[in-house]
Amino acid sequence: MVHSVTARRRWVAAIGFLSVSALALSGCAQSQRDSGGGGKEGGTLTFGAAGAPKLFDPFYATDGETFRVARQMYEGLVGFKPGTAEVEPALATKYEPSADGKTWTFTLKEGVKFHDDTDFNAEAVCFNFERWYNQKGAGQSDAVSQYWLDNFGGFKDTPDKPSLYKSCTAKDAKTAVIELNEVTSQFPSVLGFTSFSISSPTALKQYDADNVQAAGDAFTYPAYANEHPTGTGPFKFGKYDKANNTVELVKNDAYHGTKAKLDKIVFKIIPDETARKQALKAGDIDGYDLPNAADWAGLKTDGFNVAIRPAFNVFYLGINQKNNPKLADLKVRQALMYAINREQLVKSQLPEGAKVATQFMPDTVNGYNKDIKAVGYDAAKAKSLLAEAGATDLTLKFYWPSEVTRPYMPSPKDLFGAISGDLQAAGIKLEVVTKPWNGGYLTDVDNGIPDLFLLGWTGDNGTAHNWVGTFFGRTDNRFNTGVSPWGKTLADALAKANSEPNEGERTKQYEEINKKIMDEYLPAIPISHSPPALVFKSDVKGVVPSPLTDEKFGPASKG
Amino acid sequence: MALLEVRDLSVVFQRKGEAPFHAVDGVSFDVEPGQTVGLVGESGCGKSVTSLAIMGLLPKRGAKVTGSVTYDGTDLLKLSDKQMRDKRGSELGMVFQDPLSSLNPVVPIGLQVTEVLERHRGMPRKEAMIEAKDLLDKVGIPDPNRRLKEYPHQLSGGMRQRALIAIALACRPKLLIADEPTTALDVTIQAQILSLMKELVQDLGTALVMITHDLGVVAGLCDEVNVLYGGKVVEKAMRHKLFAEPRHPYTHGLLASIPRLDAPRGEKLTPIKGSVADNIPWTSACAFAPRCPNALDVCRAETPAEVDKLGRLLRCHNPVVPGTPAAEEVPV
Amino acid sequence: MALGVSKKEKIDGLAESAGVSLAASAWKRLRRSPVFLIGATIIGIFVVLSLLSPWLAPQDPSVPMLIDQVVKARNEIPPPQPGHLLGGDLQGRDFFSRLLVGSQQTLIVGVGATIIGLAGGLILGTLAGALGGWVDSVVMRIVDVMLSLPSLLLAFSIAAMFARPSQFTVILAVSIVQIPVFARLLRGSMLAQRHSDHVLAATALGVKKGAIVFRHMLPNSLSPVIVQSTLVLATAIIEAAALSFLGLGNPDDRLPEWGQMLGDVQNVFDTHPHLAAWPAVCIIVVALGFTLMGETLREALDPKNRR
Amino acid sequence: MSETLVSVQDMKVHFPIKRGVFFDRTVGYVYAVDGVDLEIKRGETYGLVGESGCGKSTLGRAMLRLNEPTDGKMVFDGQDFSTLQGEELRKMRRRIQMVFQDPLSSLDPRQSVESILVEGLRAHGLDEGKESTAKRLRELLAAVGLPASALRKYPHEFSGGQRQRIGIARALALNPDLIVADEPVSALDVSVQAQVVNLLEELQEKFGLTYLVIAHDLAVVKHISDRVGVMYLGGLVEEATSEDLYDEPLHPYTRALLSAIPVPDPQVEDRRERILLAGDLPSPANPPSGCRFHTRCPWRQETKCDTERPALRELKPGHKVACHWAEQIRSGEIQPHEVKPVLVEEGDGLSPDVPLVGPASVTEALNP
Amino acid sequence: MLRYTIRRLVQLVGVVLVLSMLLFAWLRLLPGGPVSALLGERATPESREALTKQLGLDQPIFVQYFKFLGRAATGDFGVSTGVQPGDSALEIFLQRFPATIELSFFAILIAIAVGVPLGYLAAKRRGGWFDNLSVIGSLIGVAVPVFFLAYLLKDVASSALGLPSQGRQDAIDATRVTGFFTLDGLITGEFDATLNALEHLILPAIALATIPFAVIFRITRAAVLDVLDEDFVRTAESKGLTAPVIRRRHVLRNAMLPVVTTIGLQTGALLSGAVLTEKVFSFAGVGQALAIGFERRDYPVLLLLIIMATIVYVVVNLLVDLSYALIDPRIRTR
Repeated sequence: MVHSVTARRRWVAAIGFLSVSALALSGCAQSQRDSGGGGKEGGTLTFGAAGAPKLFDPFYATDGETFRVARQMYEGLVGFKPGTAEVEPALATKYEPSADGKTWTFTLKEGVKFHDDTDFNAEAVCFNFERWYNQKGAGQSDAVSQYWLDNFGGFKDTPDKPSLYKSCTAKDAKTAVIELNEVTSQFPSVLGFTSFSISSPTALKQYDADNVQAAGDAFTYPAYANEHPTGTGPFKFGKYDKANNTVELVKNDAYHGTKAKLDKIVFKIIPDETARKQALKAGDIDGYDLPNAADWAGLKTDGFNVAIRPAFNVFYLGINQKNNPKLADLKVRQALMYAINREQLVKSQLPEGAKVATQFMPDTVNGYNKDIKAVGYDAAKAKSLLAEAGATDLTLKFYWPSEVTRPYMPSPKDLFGAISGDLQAAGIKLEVVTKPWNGGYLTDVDNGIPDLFLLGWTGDNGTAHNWVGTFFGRTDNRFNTGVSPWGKTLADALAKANSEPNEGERTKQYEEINKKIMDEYLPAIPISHSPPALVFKSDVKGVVPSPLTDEKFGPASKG
Repeated sequence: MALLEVRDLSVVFQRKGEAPFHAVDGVSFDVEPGQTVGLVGESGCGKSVTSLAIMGLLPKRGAKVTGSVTYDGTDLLKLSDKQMRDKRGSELGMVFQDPLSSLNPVVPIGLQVTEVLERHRGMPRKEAMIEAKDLLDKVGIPDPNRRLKEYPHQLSGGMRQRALIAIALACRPKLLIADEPTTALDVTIQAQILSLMKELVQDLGTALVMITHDLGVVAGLCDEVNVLYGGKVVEKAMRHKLFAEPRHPYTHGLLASIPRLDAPRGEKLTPIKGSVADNIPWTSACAFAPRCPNALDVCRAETPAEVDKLGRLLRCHNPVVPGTPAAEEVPV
Repeated sequence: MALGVSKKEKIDGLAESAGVSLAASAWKRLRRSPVFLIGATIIGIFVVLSLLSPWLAPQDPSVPMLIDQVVKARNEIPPPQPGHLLGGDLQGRDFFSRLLVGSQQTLIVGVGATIIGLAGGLILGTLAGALGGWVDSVVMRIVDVMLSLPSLLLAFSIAAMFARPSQFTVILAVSIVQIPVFARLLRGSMLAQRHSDHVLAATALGVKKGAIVFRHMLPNSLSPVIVQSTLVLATAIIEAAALSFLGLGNPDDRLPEWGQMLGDVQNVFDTHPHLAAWPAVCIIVVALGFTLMGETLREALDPKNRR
Repeated sequence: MSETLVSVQDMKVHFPIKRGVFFDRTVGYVYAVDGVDLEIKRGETYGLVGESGCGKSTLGRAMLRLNEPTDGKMVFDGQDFSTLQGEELRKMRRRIQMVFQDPLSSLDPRQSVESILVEGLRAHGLDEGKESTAKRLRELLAAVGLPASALRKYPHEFSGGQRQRIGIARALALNPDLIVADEPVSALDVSVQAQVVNLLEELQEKFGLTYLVIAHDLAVVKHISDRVGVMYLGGLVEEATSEDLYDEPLHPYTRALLSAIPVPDPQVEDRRERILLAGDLPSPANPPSGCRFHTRCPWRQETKCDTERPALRELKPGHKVACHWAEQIRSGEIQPHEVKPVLVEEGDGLSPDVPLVGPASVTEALNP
Repeated sequence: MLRYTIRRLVQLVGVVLVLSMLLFAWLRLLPGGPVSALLGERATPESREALTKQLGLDQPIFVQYFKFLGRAATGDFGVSTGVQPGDSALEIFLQRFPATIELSFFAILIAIAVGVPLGYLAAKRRGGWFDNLSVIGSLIGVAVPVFFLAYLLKDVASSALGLPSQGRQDAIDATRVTGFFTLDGLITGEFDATLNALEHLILPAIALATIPFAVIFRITRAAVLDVLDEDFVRTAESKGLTAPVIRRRHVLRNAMLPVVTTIGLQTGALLSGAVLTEKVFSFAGVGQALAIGFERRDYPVLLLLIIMATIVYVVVNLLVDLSYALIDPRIRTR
């Protein structure tokens, strides 16, 4: 099959050559893959993507498919060490905070050029920061500038919503100074997010990059985001062929670092998971993301390389204390923890490499407390705890989402099945509600309607704040921790830790918080960390699976 | 020699798991060239099945036809399917009861006429069209050129029946079988059609088998009349003789039960009691016995034989004595 | 036209003994039909199984008792073993028991959808057929709108519109689609009845309008509706499976239903085909049973087919 | 005895023909009944005769308010029946009953004979008790010549003649004054027709009924009726006692009609002169101007016939005719001449027999 | 006929308006929707509220609807939130429509090519073993869930026959002119592209064809049986016409009337089946978009595609009605 395709392509190329002139107007696409290339240099990598990228401007991006494409074309001031969540220099060779932790000086790499051949320098950096800070109208929307809002807060014209960012000064061509309004543990690691990649100021201006419009129930984006993404990365934008559902990136020959080995990357959009698997087996693609855990073994047997990412997520059983007063009782919450056979669940339902969660973050995050031991399964203990709390007749409204898979939750139904089985065995009655993820589940969970719910989190970076801070940093969260007196205590402690400039001290504070969360508060029950994977053909080398799904195809090679 | 000799024709319908049903039970009659023969009887007497059997139009499966139908020296029942097809439409024509359902609704009248000409007379379409126009003209369809292009639903009932007659006579058959050709029509139209048929049959010298339940139609049209009951001919005679002196109680009863236009008002009708449903099988009795005012014990014990006497054929143990009025019977 | 045969039938009919209603004579014809008997047997077994299944099932279908044998990571599920005839499903529940108990939910879906569709159709159809005039117009426009989408697609759309999918929403989605079909069927025959001589006769007798509708028009219009119901039973079961396949079915699978069992295992179709094959075969057999019954019923009740 | 029971005055039934692009509007009418006057005396039998499509059945149904008449009224026993509404109308229906053509379709196939017969009684509160009702049913069955065992049977178990007897019993059950019999024997076998005709006559004598018999078979009508009205295209063309009508038909159409009916007597048949009408009945949606019959009339004259619609006038006592030239034709002054048939356009779907309700589209019709 | 056509088209506009109104209202009243789709699990109550306001989702529903209509008039039916996030719904439809037409065309072709002759034969041999077998076969065909059959074809038949099990995926490198892959190859002379496209079509088309086949088969059989019983067939026999003439001119031409209607209805309804089949075969057509749309609750796309499906269905049925008039003079002359 592969052979015939190859043979055919040459033949088509000949014919296509003749017909090109005649069909110039039809916008025809020529053979997009050239399988003639061999060795480590050159070649085309075709990657099966689950969805189409929404756009190519990373700043406005919110989803993984978009980031995957963008991160091949862009770089930020800092990056993450391949395969870890640790920050390392990228476009900035060096960065230092001031003593108060509010002023950061970035020393920039020299000789870097954007894809449009303009220079990368401190001015470009500040131009980017100012662009982000100066978003207007639809650009301020949560759905558009989500990462800025989450990490930097408000914008210049939103005085009621202060921003972390204060100013950016280009001291000289290779030195940019960024001032912040307060101290946060997140900085500068947030700058490693693909969202905060540096774009070419020229291109931004030329293609009207900030012109985002809310239209009906969605947003429309300017030419920059759709057709002219211009970064500094090892690949340049090729084209987005909507008819064939492919995105094509080409090698940036003027890259400042180690140049890409591949000539081209083609992201081929195959929404159906099974279809991706079959496309891989048929040789139509060289790899794809998020293979079904059940297929890992089979894929390995077939000679494919299943690259398991370090688990960088947490799956938890959410508890909402608001509606059922019994749930405000620690004993009841602990009973739930004892009742669930997490060991069993991890073994039977989760992919290879999954672990029982002892706390709300994986061990690769700063502030992870090694001393916390997972509570073992003990149904008898659960029952006795319930009895102690006078909650033998407990009926809970248990929500679980349909029509979704998440890296931490590969099959919500199966996970629910296992958990609900355990809870019922402990004598807890369940009133089960299922709603589509995007059809009411999230809304209901946010509105505090369920008593128990299944949810999780995939980390953005290695700071503890990105985890526990997100969950419990405020009291009106999904768990309604404000109902219990400790809710406020916890939120305050988290805020304090986040603004602690000293890293060692910060880590210690987080470790303590984690211990308290598990021993004294237990606002929800962490269940597992499960690793997502990528799969490649055996001849694809050089892609390092990242806990942040921050895989760069620059070093990759084929053949 | 007669043009058509039907001898001991029987048709048995056999369905899986059910008792066989004798629709036609040993019917015999002759048709001389140019002669008009009537088959009269009520629904279920087997007259239509007889005509279909003669034409070879009964379903192959489920209907068993025995006896012989000799047409011009050949037994039609022994002919192959192909040979029979050659005869039908060319030498044997047939006109059916319901002119609307008997014409193909989606094929223009013209084609329905020409196809038979093409088939049997080997005419090319163009020539056949001209012939068809003449035929329509001949059967009294006004503006035939236009009608050729029209579809059956665009014609009135009378016109449709005329078209059917044109089709049946297109190849000048020697024998025409008309199965209740006027039952679906109004009386004034019926009169038109009957007079047309009479005329055409005379002109072409075609022999006609007229199947009807209407004794009035038979009285005006047929040379010889066969009265059928329960699948058997019960009485056969030339029409004047039959109507003047009906001898079979059934024929007699039928005539007495029909209101006549020329009868003085107030004259009571004499119905035949019961209905066809009261029939008993011919096997060991007279089928008419339960309804017969003349019935004797023998009628219920013995199948009456066919007796041919003085040009009248009669199947009855106790015929009506000429001149007696019909017996008054209490209903049911 | 099989002339003499139809006449013979008429005569046969008259010879029948006293007091045989139309339904009784239809039943008589049905009883002789081997196809009907096959269908009826299938359905009989299905109904009995579904009613008794909670007692017949060797295991509790909702308890993941074999979960220790499930290893997602290696795509392993419990194999057949003593006490578990067909092994376990993806969550370690006894597959055989789930199949058995699944018959009950399947029956509920089929019967539920049919009843709701029938009830809606009966109301609309009776209104339109009995009252005529503008009521008829309004009802038929509603029906037109509903019929301007292919029915399965309409069912999908309706199912997608429920905020909280459940067994009930599945039943509703499948049944709403049937409402216009029933309504039009009923309206058609009611209209025919309206102009029939026996309704005229009742009117001439001075029988009240309501009595005419409910004593004459409705009962005489029901045959096609009954036939359709039987066929809808089959359709509902198949469509429920399609809904599950699209993720629009009942997400709660503690009480199994065949369509759901089939729709839910699409990702392991190639590795554990038996998980799909068993419910599929069950669905096919039962749907076939209903269809056979419906088709033979149609033949028995259709006056045209009495030959 | 000669008191008038029913008086129909200028009765019209026009069925609208509706079509349109956006909304249905009426683009024409089928003039099924177009101005009919007639009177029926108590105790007599009035025969209404005509070919299919002449409007005789529509007239009968309009009189019973089974079709709403467009215009005109019917006075029944001194009461204006045409204006009654609701319950009053329903109550009044007891006195006017109908016997239908097709005995099978006019009986609800799902009801036993008993419930068919009881229904009318119940509707009018005559169902006074088990005993009396049972007695009444037995009487009815006896009157129409059916055994009491028929009660438990269903219509399809009877023969055609027996079914018609049931239909008659149903009508009789309410002790009506008038029975409208619409083609009561045309669906029956010849040998059975006479049974029903005789039964109708017997019942008339026994219960003093008044009949309106509608039929296309002039022989039957003549046999049973005291007076006969002949209809052509929605209007009465002639009315006379049945002897008169046969002895001296005055309208050309009646003459043609009479001459067309075959008589089961070869001697009569051989002698008869037939008046063959040319062409077919014109469409009632587009009736000819003037005298409706002029397109087919062998006595048609240059003047008047195609412009002026002749009124029904009494030519001799009790004998009315609607023809401009009746006297001249009678005296032989005008001789028949040949008529060229006029094309009749069918197929516009406007036949009055076809109810004007149907599926909105072909797909609807075929896709239950 | 013209009057009838106009009338039906006007009705269609009405139906589409009513349907769009109902769909729009319902979709808006549902929880979740665009806001959830855009924000996901990172949503906070504030961000939800802000986005709701920003998108104008807090306005009265009829205001939203009229705005929607206004945008729709310019071809803007909103942007996909789940199928191809960020792409305009109309674009998604236009891009995928040819694929579904192609698939449906071949499916209905198969269904007709097999169903009609088989139906005729079964009717001719009524009651025989061939008839009984094919009737039972067609009943089973209807009883098998489409997607199950599709999986069987995909997983079992594809490897047995050596046919591709994925629809429209790896045929990317041919020249594209019309969007109809089979046609493109013929136009550009890349005949192997057509062959390749056909290979990819076969299995999905067979899966999609089963139900139309079963229905067409049975209607053909019933129609032929009915026609065989008609008086005019007996008339034709009485004319001594040859069997082929009777079959063609008298039996089939009349039997075609209901069959054509059925073919039309089935063609219109193919989209339902396509949702399932295209999902199984990852066939990038409208059906797949619908399937993903349902799964991911992509309301803008669903709204447009459902309306388009309605239009297609109604128009196909209208065409059938019109073609019916072509065949049947009784309707033509009305």
